[in-house]
Amino acid sequence: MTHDKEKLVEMYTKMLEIRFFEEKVYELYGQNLVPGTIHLYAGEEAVAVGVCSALSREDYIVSTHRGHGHCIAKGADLKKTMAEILGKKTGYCKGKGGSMHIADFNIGMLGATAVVGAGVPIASGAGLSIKLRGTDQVCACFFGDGASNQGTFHEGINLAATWALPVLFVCENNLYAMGTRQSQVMLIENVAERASAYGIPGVTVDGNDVLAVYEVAEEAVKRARVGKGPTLIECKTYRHKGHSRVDPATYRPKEEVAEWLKKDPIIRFREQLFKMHVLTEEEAKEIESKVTVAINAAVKFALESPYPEPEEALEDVYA
Amino acid sequence: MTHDKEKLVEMYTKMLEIRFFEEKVYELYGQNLVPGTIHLYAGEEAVAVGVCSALSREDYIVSTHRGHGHCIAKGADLKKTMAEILGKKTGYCKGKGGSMHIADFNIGMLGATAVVGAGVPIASGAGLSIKLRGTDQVCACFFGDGASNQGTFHEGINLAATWALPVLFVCENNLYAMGTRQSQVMLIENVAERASAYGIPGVTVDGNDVLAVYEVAEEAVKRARVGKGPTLIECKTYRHKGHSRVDPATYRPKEEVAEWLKKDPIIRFREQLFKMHVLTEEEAKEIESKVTVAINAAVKFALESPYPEPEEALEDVYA
Amino acid sequence: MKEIAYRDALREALREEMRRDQTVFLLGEDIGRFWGGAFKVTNGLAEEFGDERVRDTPISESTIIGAAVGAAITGMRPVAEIMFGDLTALAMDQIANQAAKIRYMFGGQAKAPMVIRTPFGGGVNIASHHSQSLEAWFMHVPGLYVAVPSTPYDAKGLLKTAIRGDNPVFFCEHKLLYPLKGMIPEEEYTLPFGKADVKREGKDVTVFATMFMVHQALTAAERLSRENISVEVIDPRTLVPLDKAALLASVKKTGRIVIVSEDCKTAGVSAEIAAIVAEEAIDYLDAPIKRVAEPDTPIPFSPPLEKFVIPDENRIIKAVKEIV
Amino acid sequence: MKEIAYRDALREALREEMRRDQTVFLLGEDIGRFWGGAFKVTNGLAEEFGDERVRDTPISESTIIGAAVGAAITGMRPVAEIMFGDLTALAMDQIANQAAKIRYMFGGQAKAPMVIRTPFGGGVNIASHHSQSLEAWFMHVPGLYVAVPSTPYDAKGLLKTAIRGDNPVFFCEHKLLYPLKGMIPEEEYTLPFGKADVKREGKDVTVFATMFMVHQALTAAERLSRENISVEVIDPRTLVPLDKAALLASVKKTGRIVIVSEDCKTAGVSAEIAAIVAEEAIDYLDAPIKRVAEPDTPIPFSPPLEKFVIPDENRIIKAVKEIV
Ligand SMILES: Cc1ncc(C[n+]2csc(CCOP(=O)(O)OP(=O)(O)O)c2C)c(N)n1
Ligand SMILES: Cc1ncc(C[n+]2csc(CCOP(=O)(O)OP(=O)(O)O)c2C)c(N)n1
Ligand SMILES: [Mg+2]
Ligand SMILES: [Mg+2]
Repeated sequence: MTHDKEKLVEMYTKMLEIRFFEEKVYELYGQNLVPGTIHLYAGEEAVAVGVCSALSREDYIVSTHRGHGHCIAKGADLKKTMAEILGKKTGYCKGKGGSMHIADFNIGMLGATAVVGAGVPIASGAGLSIKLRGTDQVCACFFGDGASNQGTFHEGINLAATWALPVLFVCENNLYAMGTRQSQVMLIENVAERASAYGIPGVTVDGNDVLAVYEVAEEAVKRARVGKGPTLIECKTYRHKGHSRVDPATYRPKEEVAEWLKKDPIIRFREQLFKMHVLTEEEAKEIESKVTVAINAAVKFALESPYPEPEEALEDVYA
Repeated sequence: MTHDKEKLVEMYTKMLEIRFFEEKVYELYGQNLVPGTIHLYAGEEAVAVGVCSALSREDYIVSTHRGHGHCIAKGADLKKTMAEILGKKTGYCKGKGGSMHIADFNIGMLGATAVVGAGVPIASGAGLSIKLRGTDQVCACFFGDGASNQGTFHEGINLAATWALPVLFVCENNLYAMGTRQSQVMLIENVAERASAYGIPGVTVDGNDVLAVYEVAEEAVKRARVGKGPTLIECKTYRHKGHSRVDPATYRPKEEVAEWLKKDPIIRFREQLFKMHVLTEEEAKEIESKVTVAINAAVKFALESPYPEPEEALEDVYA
Repeated sequence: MKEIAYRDALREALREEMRRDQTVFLLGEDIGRFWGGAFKVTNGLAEEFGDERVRDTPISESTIIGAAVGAAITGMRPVAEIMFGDLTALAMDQIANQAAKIRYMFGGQAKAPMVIRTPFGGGVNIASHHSQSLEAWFMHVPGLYVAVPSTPYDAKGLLKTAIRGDNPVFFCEHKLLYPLKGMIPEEEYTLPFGKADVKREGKDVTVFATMFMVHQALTAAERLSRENISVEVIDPRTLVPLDKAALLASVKKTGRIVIVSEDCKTAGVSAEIAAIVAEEAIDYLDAPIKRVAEPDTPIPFSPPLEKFVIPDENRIIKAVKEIV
Repeated sequence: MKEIAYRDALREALREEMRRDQTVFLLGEDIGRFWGGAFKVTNGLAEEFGDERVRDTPISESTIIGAAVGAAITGMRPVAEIMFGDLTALAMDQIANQAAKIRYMFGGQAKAPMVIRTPFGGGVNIASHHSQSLEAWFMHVPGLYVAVPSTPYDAKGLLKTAIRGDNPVFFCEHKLLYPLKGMIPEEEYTLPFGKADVKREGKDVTVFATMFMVHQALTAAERLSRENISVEVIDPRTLVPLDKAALLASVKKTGRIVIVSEDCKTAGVSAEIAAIVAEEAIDYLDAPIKRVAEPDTPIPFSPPLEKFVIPDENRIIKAVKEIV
């Protein structure tokens, strides 16, 4: 476990950025300023931040439909992220991708695919590329509990296992795939148990404990960098909101929701940091206002940015 | 284990039928009488016969590109099988399917798919149909070690597990997928270990020991019939010939081949039957000649049968 | 007659067929009691028919179809939902190589009476992985039927026929059509496959359109009528089998055709329709064939971009005017 | 110049590009030292370049392509082999939704320089799951290029271009062409995409054909020449991008076109070509457009059946005679 204060504060700040960012997206959506649909990451911040804190800028991540948090954790620009979600020309993908297809290749964020599970083989391919190029990068691949029932999960992890590719397969188990409970679609309790089918380590970790996630990820990164191959990491977590913005999530028992809200990863981490004397109440307040300012600036930037010109739709099909 | 003499002799006879059938197909191919390609089952007879002996006529099987043995073990007509392989109008599929697409829906042989792994979800679907119709049938799904790396394996078995469908997933692990050794494409030694990813029993059995296979299959059938769901059964076996008729199989070490030839399931079973006093040398000879006659009749029937008329190609697209 | 939304018409078809025939059942992701289908088509059916006949599946598209195939060839009549049409790509082998070919390969021994329902189309800003129209892929697969209902009336009648038939049917729906209302009879009815519907009669030019584009075509026709251009709007209702006779009859009457389809132009639905006319009615044509389709790009997210790529009444009007 | 078989020409392209560029590598089932590819295209390459750059994969088509995508967007140039074209259906999502769209969705940030090689076509009696020609599916996917070489010369030149380019290329090969011999230069060369080749000049009728059908068309043309019918055979060499100019120029010259394609007729390659001509050169046509393609059936196994469905020179001759 890291005791580097700067790092811990940075992790906390990132988590807060994600949370505040998502709250703004939620709000803007309600004002009809976000086209299409959105899948909020609020509640799952410890996963993205825990994992990405174990990565360097050169490392890769592969993301999903629920990708805002991954982006921010990997170091994406808040303005360009928000602008993309609002469909603006100044967004990461010039408005072509939107919430479900954000990417920033400059920071190794290889993009979000909205086809559930499709990122798994792509991550293995990035791992293969690393191996062939002989760098010491790694690739972290995020996906959900639901995604672990896709054929690509099986094939992609098996490939990475067999070829000892430097990949972290990070299952964000938030107990539901849309309205479907995990227990409705698989008999096992821990997705990480599936690792044994590929002869690789599988670890289940409290996904609302950012330091626990960080530790597990760090260990997996270490293995990966020395050629020992992939790890399957399952992070048990919970989304605070419905699956997408319009989902009231009535399929979740109220008590369950209440219980998980108590386990809020940000509150928990803050308490921990207080206890560790890494953070004071005052510093925490400061961070909060700093983050608020940054998010507000992102919103302003995004709102003021122009939409792309219609004809730009014809660009970027081919290189 | 069964000690019913009639049953044991029938199993032995079926195994012999398959072996002699395959030898004839091999020979006919050499004489340019078999169009296309063929994948011989010789050496793996104990799997199909062991499993199918635990099934009743009403039960289903789903087969593969290496399907002659499955057909015969399930009780298919030798003549119609041979005629199909030769592309004749009198074949099971009127010449439309050939070696890789034989089927006999009258005996619950739901057909061979030549897309490796594609049969797995289809078998789960048959299991679902059984469950919904409320019969006590089961479905056995054959596939190879190579197929177990397909996404369909993962998805299909997970579905059957979750819904407790009456399916036997029978992996014929003959150590190779074409020229690719199992160890080149997965880290685990036993495909059956993958069962734990779905929360179902996985059993590895000597696939050249027909009684062992039978026992395991019988147990799995029992579970399935009472609604306890699927079992993954891995049968370690070996194909005597190359992958397809034109493959010299030089990628297999000579010693390995020699060793496995010693484990010939038919010779082994015959010795066992002698020891059990179920069969005498004389009776064995008798069976051999009976089978030879049957196979020769099948060949004669197939050779003398007409090819379909060209225009028949246009039939059977839609019901 | 009664007024009903497209999604409700589909649900009525499912409900009536499930009541009529115990072998009909549904499977798909989130179609059951907790969600009722991403577009609410199956809403309430789990409550009526139980979780056994309205089955929530894992996110395993290939196996949703594969399981439907296995059930269909052993006596059931599954109706599988793929949540978004784009995701049929994941099940392409099971659809094109298994479901569609199983009858033929086995020499007619088997039948696979199953329906694959899925929504296509753009217009709701959900970008490249959730907005495509891929009917053309499935038209190119012999052994499948392809239905493309544009109204509640067609949707219900065709879906009932699809469920009762003995062939696999690829049943296309459209996101923007779900809330659309229209009249249907109180009493039971079905609609035949391979029978086009003249959605508007006209004499100067034929506009062939499907799904959501039928409505764009009708709007265009209405506007053009004010300029004294008489447009005939033909809706094939099923692309396979295709009512060639109706198509050719209309072209022979008007001498002109604009083909409108909400898919990428190259090798899309409009290509096949154009080819048929060019093969079989070229002598009746007084002008080049016109295709109105999406440019060859993925569907972009941002509203102005998406609006630019999806054909609309203005593009139809422009195309018509170029040839009349 | 030297004589070389199509499969060997492909291998030369792979070898030269692998020598030239360390980022080029191969992956696929049984392409390595133990088998050398089901059709021996990669034979010997593992020995020269090692198992790291010529990678035998598990039987996981979707992941073969997915891994290629991941490698391509991070600096490599993978050439993936799918053992049979029919099996691309298993990888349809990775091909059509990921590889093809990754650049566009991400606003041009990424490129996916990768090649998917696969054999199509019938003629060797291996039935419905190993004999299809599915080029049309991929033409309908913006973001992909589609190459269709018919000769060793084209095969080598196009494959080198495909590997060097920055876009995903769906590279079609043909089982019956692998042993076919032809002349190629000793020295290095590449061929541009989007440039058709007039395989035979003529003036009475244009025959547009691809892959193995080019050779059937040439045989037909030779036979027709004896009856004083002058046939121009156009081979587009890439379907995307398509050399429309060459196609239209030929049609404008001859006034007649027969489109030959070894795929199911409905919504196949021939549909798009016919549609282009009907849109852009209809005034030059002196006769209906003719399509020669497979009937809408899966490919049957038995030799007389298979022979019946695959277009041959006789069907081409018949079609030509119907319009000249
Ligand atoms: C292959 C595929 N199937 C279905 C969908 C529709 N869909 C989008 S998100 C989702 C649920 C995903 O669940 P999970 O993997 O657990 O991720 P979560 O949303 O919980 O983060 C579904 C079914 C899709 N986008 N892709
Ligand atoms: C999906 C798919 N990929 C590749 C092939 C080509 N192919 C046919 S059999 C085979 C090997 C299959 O190996 P395995 O599953 O172990 O079965 P076996 O042949 O050993 O019985 C391959 C690669 C195919 N038919 N289908
Ligand atoms: Mg989830
Ligand atoms: Mg094997």
